[in-house]
Amino acid sequence: MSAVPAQGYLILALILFCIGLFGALTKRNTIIVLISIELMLNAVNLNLVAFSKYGIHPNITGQVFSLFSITIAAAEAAVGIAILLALYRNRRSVQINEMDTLKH
Amino acid sequence: MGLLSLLLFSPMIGLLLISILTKNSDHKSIHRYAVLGGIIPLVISWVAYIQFQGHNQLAERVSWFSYQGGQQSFVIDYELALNGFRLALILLTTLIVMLAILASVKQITKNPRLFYQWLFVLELGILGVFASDNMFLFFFFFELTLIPMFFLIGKWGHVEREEAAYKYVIYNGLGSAVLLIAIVAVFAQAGTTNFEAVQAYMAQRDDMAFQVGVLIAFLVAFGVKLPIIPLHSWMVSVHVYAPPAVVMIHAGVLLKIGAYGLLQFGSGMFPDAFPVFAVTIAVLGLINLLYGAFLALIQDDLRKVFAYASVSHMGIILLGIAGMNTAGYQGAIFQTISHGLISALLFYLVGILILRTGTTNLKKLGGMWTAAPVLSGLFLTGALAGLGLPGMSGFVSEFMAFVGVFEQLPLFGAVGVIGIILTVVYFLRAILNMTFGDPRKNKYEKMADIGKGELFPAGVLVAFIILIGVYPDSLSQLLQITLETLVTGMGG
Amino acid sequence: MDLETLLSFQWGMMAPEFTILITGVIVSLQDLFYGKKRLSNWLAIIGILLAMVFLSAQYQHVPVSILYDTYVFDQVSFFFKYILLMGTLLILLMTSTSRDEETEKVRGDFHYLLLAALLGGMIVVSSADIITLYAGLELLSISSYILVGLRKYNRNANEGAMKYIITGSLASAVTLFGLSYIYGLTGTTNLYDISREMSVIDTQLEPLAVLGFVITFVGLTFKISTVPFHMWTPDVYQGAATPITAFLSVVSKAAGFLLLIRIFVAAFTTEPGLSDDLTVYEYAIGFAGVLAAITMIIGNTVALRQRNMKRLFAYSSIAHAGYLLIPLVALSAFSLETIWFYLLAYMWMNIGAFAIIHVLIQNHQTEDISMFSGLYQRSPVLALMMTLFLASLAGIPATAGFIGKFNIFLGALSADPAHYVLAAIMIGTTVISYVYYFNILVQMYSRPKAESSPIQVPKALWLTIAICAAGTLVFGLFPNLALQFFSW
Amino acid sequence: MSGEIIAFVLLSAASVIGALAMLYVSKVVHMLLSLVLTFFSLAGIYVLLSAEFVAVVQVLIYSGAISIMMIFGIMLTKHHDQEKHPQNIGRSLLAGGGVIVFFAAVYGAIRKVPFGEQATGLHEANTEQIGIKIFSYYVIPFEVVSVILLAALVGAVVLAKREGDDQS
Amino acid sequence: MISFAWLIPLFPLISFMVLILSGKKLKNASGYLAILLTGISFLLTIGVLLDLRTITEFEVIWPWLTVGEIEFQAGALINPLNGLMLFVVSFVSLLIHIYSLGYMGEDDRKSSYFAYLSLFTFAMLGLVMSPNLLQFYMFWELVGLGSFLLIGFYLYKESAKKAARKAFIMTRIGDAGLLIGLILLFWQTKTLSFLEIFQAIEQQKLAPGMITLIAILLFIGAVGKSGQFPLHTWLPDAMEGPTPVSALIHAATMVAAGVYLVAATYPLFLASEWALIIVSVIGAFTAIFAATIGLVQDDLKRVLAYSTVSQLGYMMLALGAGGYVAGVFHLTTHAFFKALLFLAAGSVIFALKNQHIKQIAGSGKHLAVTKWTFLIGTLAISGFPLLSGSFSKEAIFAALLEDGQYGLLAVALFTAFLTSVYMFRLYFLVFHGKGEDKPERTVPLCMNGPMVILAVFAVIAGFFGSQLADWLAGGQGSFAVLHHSPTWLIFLATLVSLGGIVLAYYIYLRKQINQEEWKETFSSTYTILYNKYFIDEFYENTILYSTRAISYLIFYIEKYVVETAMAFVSGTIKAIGTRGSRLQTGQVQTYGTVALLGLAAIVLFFVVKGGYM
Repeated sequence: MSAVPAQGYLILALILFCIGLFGALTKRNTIIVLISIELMLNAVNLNLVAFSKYGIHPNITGQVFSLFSITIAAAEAAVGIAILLALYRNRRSVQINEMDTLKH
Repeated sequence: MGLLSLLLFSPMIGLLLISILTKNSDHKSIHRYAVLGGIIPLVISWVAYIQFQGHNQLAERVSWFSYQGGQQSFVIDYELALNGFRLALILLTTLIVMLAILASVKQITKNPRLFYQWLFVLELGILGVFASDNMFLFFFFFELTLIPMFFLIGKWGHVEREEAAYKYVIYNGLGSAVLLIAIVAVFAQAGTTNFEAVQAYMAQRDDMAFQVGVLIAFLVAFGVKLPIIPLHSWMVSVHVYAPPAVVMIHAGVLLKIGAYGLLQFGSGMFPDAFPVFAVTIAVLGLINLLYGAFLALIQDDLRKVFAYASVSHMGIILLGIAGMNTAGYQGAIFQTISHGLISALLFYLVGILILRTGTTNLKKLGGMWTAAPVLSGLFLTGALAGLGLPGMSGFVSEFMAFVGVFEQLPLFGAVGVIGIILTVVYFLRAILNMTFGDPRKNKYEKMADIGKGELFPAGVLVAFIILIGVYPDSLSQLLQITLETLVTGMGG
Repeated sequence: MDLETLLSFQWGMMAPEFTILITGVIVSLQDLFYGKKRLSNWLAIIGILLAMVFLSAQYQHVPVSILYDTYVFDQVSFFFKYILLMGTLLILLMTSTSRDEETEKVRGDFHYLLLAALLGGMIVVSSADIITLYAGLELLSISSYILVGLRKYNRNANEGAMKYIITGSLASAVTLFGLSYIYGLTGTTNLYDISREMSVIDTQLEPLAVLGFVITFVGLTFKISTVPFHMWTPDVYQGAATPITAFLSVVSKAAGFLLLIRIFVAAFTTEPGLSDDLTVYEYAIGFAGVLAAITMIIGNTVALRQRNMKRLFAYSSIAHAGYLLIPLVALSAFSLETIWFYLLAYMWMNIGAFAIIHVLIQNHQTEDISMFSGLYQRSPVLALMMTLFLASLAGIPATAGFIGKFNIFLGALSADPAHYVLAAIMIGTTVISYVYYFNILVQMYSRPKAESSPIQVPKALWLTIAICAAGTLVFGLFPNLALQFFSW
Repeated sequence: MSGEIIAFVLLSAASVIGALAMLYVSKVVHMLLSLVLTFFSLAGIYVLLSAEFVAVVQVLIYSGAISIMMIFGIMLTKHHDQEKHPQNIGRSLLAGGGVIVFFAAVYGAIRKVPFGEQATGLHEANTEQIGIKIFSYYVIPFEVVSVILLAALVGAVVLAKREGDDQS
Repeated sequence: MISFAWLIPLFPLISFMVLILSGKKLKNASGYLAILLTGISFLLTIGVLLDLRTITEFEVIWPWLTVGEIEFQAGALINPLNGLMLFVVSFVSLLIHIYSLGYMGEDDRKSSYFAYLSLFTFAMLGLVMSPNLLQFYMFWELVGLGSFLLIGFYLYKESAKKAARKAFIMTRIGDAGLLIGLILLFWQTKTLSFLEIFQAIEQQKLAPGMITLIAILLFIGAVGKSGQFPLHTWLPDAMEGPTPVSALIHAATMVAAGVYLVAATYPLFLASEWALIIVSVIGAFTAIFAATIGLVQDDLKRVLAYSTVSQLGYMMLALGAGGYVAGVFHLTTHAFFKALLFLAAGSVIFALKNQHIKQIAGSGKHLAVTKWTFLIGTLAISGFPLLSGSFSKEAIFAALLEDGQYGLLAVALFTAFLTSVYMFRLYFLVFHGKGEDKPERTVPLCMNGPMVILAVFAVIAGFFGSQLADWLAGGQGSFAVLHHSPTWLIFLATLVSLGGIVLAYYIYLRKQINQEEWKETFSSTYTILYNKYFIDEFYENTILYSTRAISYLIFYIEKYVVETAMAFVSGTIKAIGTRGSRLQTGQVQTYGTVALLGLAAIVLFFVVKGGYM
């Protein structure tokens, strides 16, 4: 029915995943790093949802999975921000590259 | 609990006595209990000897643990068994540990309580190695000796003691690592680690490549312990920097695990494949013999001389093993025992020397005989025993080892004989430089001779050295059945 | 779904989980309304003991699954839950009389979160469905993140927690990415169904299967801290309070390993997965061997340079994770047993060691190795115990660690083909590890004591140490106790 | 039919642009906002994929909750923060290279994978289907998620709470 | 009596053990104890000898060492040769014990001295009654030990230390040959018993080449012990020991053990022509070689030492030429007269406390007994007619003649001439001339007594040649024949001997031939001879130098190769650790990057491996 091939969604998801990954690894601001990870999770969700329609055995489970993933991601983000706030309180910095007292 | 288990765990009695009954500050009672704790295994081991002579098969087996994997089951039992060789080594161990304790009474002043505690753990490990009848148990105790030795060297040694201790640990750790790989490889194939059962399994499996591979691993593993050049540098450091009382045990017994292992694991389990290594072992033996001898020739430190002498003597063990026949094996075993006694004697004397002079540097020593004739005489006795003078144990073992190697590899034997010429050279050089010569050159002119109390351990060792030298059958009768097993892979 | 079906499941089997959940709720309520810190601790301990009692009742129970096979109670889950509960119990004992002010302030939350993390671990262990697994995993992870950052006025704790959550989220994103492919490939999240689907997989779908396998695996290496997701470990271990570090290294890691086993062994080992009659697992697991090798080497060599004890143990823990990967590579009938036994042994020895480190850190306010100086003079028993734990970690006989390593070895060499290289690397790096373990021994026995004041060891901590020491020794001398227990 | 393609192309372009913009704008707040675009476009794509409920949740949670939370986070910390170009260029290049390799490899792998029929029943009572699934199969994860949220809540409160006695 | 023969060595052993264990407690009693026990041995020996007239061979053995199916044994073998040796050894040893009572009277390590002496006696007695080569070898080494201890007796002297060490090492080199030989022999015949070996040779079980090899190896042992060229250098140095020791060990008994070895294994040598040739050539060369050195040495004992070397060469020469009886005969007579000479020299040294012949020139004449006994000894060794030496030497010449070794015969005769020259040089220099030094102390009876007894034996021993031949033939068989020289040879030998005496007389007593002038004329020859052909220096610069070089080579291998390899391994491990640690920058994004790179690499690997791209 649809002309959009399944690969289209998968590749879109892959692209977003990669961008998210790159962002998470290069961005300086910790919040952006966290949100980049959220982007990666989004890409995963896209995969899941796409598979729930176009997979080998498409079914609703993929959507359920993505719902769980979204929820948990939100919790994770909340904790992340909380930790960041605690850190900021102690260090006055959100630069991720300045967190390097623990090393070697 | 059988007699063997009792023997095996008897050092624990000493450990407990010291731990419970003494306090750190009370050195006198610590030493007293240590001596008591040393006597107990000694007595039990002689009881075992008498039992064994009465044709009492001392063997114990308790099932320990097992795995069920697919079709095969892997069983490891707690198996102890004696044979002549093992018994001889056990007697040697209990004796030398006892004497080392006596030596420590004067030599160890720093925290003797801990010292003896580790010493008893070490004794437990060594006894376990010699009493166990399967590879796993062997390894279990083999590895157990690592920590006590580490401390005995690292805490009570001299100068570079900690480096020596680490060297010891690394080399031996690597050796036992290789050993473990080989043991587990065999175990994974055979499903058992019992020496005889493995031998039976290997005989019917007839997988030469596998056996050769495993044997190479054993050769490396025990080559570290023995040591075989170039895996020897740890052993020299230990000889030099460990406290002499510990070196008595180290050179006297611990190194012997290498020889024992090579015989027990090599020809005891793979009688068909082991002869493949005859030439290899002969070459290694020769290298050891000559390398050690040449180096012993130019050392300035008495302990280094003895260390390289040990390396050289281990070459004779290897040569004997390379003979792959009864005479060779017996020579190797005799050398094992004999070198144990001799090096224990020598290092006992070194300990006394250090107490008197604080040095073992040959350049600083000289003309000692006038001041300390008995000590010097004992040193000379030890050296003569070491250089294989007939009438002492060293000769019998060298002779048999050479007889053994000459059957198949006469050329190696002939070159090896050069080594025993060098033995004379370096032993006499060291000992005569120290004891002979102008007494006025002796900075320690007023050094006390060996005391009456100190004489006893040396006397016992000399007595045993001469007993074996004069009447070797006292030892060789014990070994015949073992040898038959080793050579033919049958019997026992 | 009607109520009848719902009630037809044997919910009773979930009693341990429920116990933990309820304990967690009680503890947090208690903390909220009464704020009695000591009480929280005892409540938590009682809760865990109760859960262990419930769990014990399941010994030799026939495998049961509930909720359409999404949640199972089998042998494996039983034994791993045992480790999780026992480990957490020991850690709770360890903290029961903490004198650390920073920890004291957040004590109630600490207990609640610890129980939550434990619950997550237990769910991971029991679940047979990817979604359940993921939820459990995240419960464990998120609780752990918070636990690490709990000492919020401690810069190191903040930093550790931040690094932990960033790496953790990254890893869980990677894991999920891989899992999404597995879902796409099989259309199901149930591990049994996945396994069934895999056996009839179309050859053209092979890339997806392999990708799913590999990516998920790499993502999950975070949890067990092996290469490539291992680098957070030292930083986080150093940043976290010592009991938390112990928790991470033992409980969290045990759950991580079971996760790996569940997903990969259950889902990818049905034949024939791929074209040449290999299962996906057999086809792809080789790289885990490489990872194991690198992990062992990195862990043990970098540990050589550490002076900070918690970092040192972090690298040691990386190395141990490397050892534990080997049974997975050389998968055989007793891989599971091997991993379980090793984790059990690791629990005793590592928590024991951390308990002593905890005491010393509290006494000395430093984490440097010098805190061990002259420990033998100050407290011979403590030194002896530490010696035992270190010996076990180093794999010296008569300790559980040795038997654990021996098992791994046996597994590696009895596999077909035998993994000689891996075994050699393992044992070689073990020897390297002697150096840093023995270094601590030298500090304890041969160095002059740093302070002459006696070391104060809380009673409950003695209990932890004693239990750990007993466990280390008993399972080292009589491994059959555990091995027979395992093969019911 | 072609409408779907057009929608897909537009939405995916928007999402990728949003994501890329996140990488290239310099102000932190702008980055966040550009990502919100991505999140919205993804919601649209979910609709294309017959996942209306997920789409709604996406909008609510990602574009709503999470983004807002992040903005709070930014505001509570250094909200004027500007992203400078990465100092550690070598590592960024490595990361970029790694990402590209990863992309290429995975792309290569999934490019040709054949997919069979597509599900047809997803539209019908999408939410109900999800509900049934969750409350029959995924009761435990559902409960677990509640615990997670609770834990996260407690944790966030504990961590972020500023205690009066400690103002240093 | 003969069945108790094995008790003979035990008495000295008891003496040794008692003395060594009692330390310094038994000061003066020590000597008497040793004499008493050695005396018992001597008496037992006499008893055994009496029995030997009827029983020609007696063997008693016990198992000593079991090696699988092989059994090595210990025991005693008494046959005529052994009996003779027993007699020589116990007799000379007893005399020297007595002599030492005086000579060592004032030394405070007297008890050690007697202990060592007893040890040596024990070993030597055990040696000569060994039933097999293994036991033989063991006692062979033990006599070496005794020799070593006694050479180094004055242990505070550097030279004594060096000499003792040298003696031990040089003989050990020979021993190595012996050891190899006997082990080879063992694998050829599966036995080490003399009797069984001879049977095996008779049954021609051994390949001829192997026999030659074994014989040569055994001979190397003999070379070492008997101070034959090229292993002779230790023997002159061994004179560092107390003089009675030199008499006993380095003249009469131990050094003759090499000759005894060849004699005892004579059938083996007979089976190989080459072996005999080598034995005789080495013997002849050593004889003349040592004699030439002896000509110019200035140390009393050294001259005697070189004389010993030379005479031992004679014995070897005799054995090599088939003169079995001649060799053994000369061994016996030599034992008496050389012991005598040494004891006499010892008295001189004892009295004058100096042994440099030029420094004590002529002072010997104050010691009457010494002078006359020394003269008897000198005459005997020079082959003066009707003294023992002349008979045994003549037997040697005869054997050479019989064997057709004319070249060697000429060498032997020339050596005999040289012998007279240097021996009378010694005699004239020490006992004739100005003699300014008065002896510091008189020579006691316990020293003179043994000298006189030995002098008697040195005179009369020669008359028992044919009896000896019969005696030996009783045990050994065909080869034990005494060769008799034709008259011209007797005449020639006497002439040579007398010629030497006359030459010495003119040079050293009448000084008609100026020796200094000769020195000038043949200065290079003199230097070479005086420095003993620079053999010691040669060894020093070749063998010792290269040994040391090898040692240092290995030392550097040890230091650089082995240690470097170790350092490399540990360095690599540390480097990995350092790298790993440096990678741990504390930057969480680095951690992520590492993970990403790992992930990318793995994924790429599988994609490429599966060929998906």
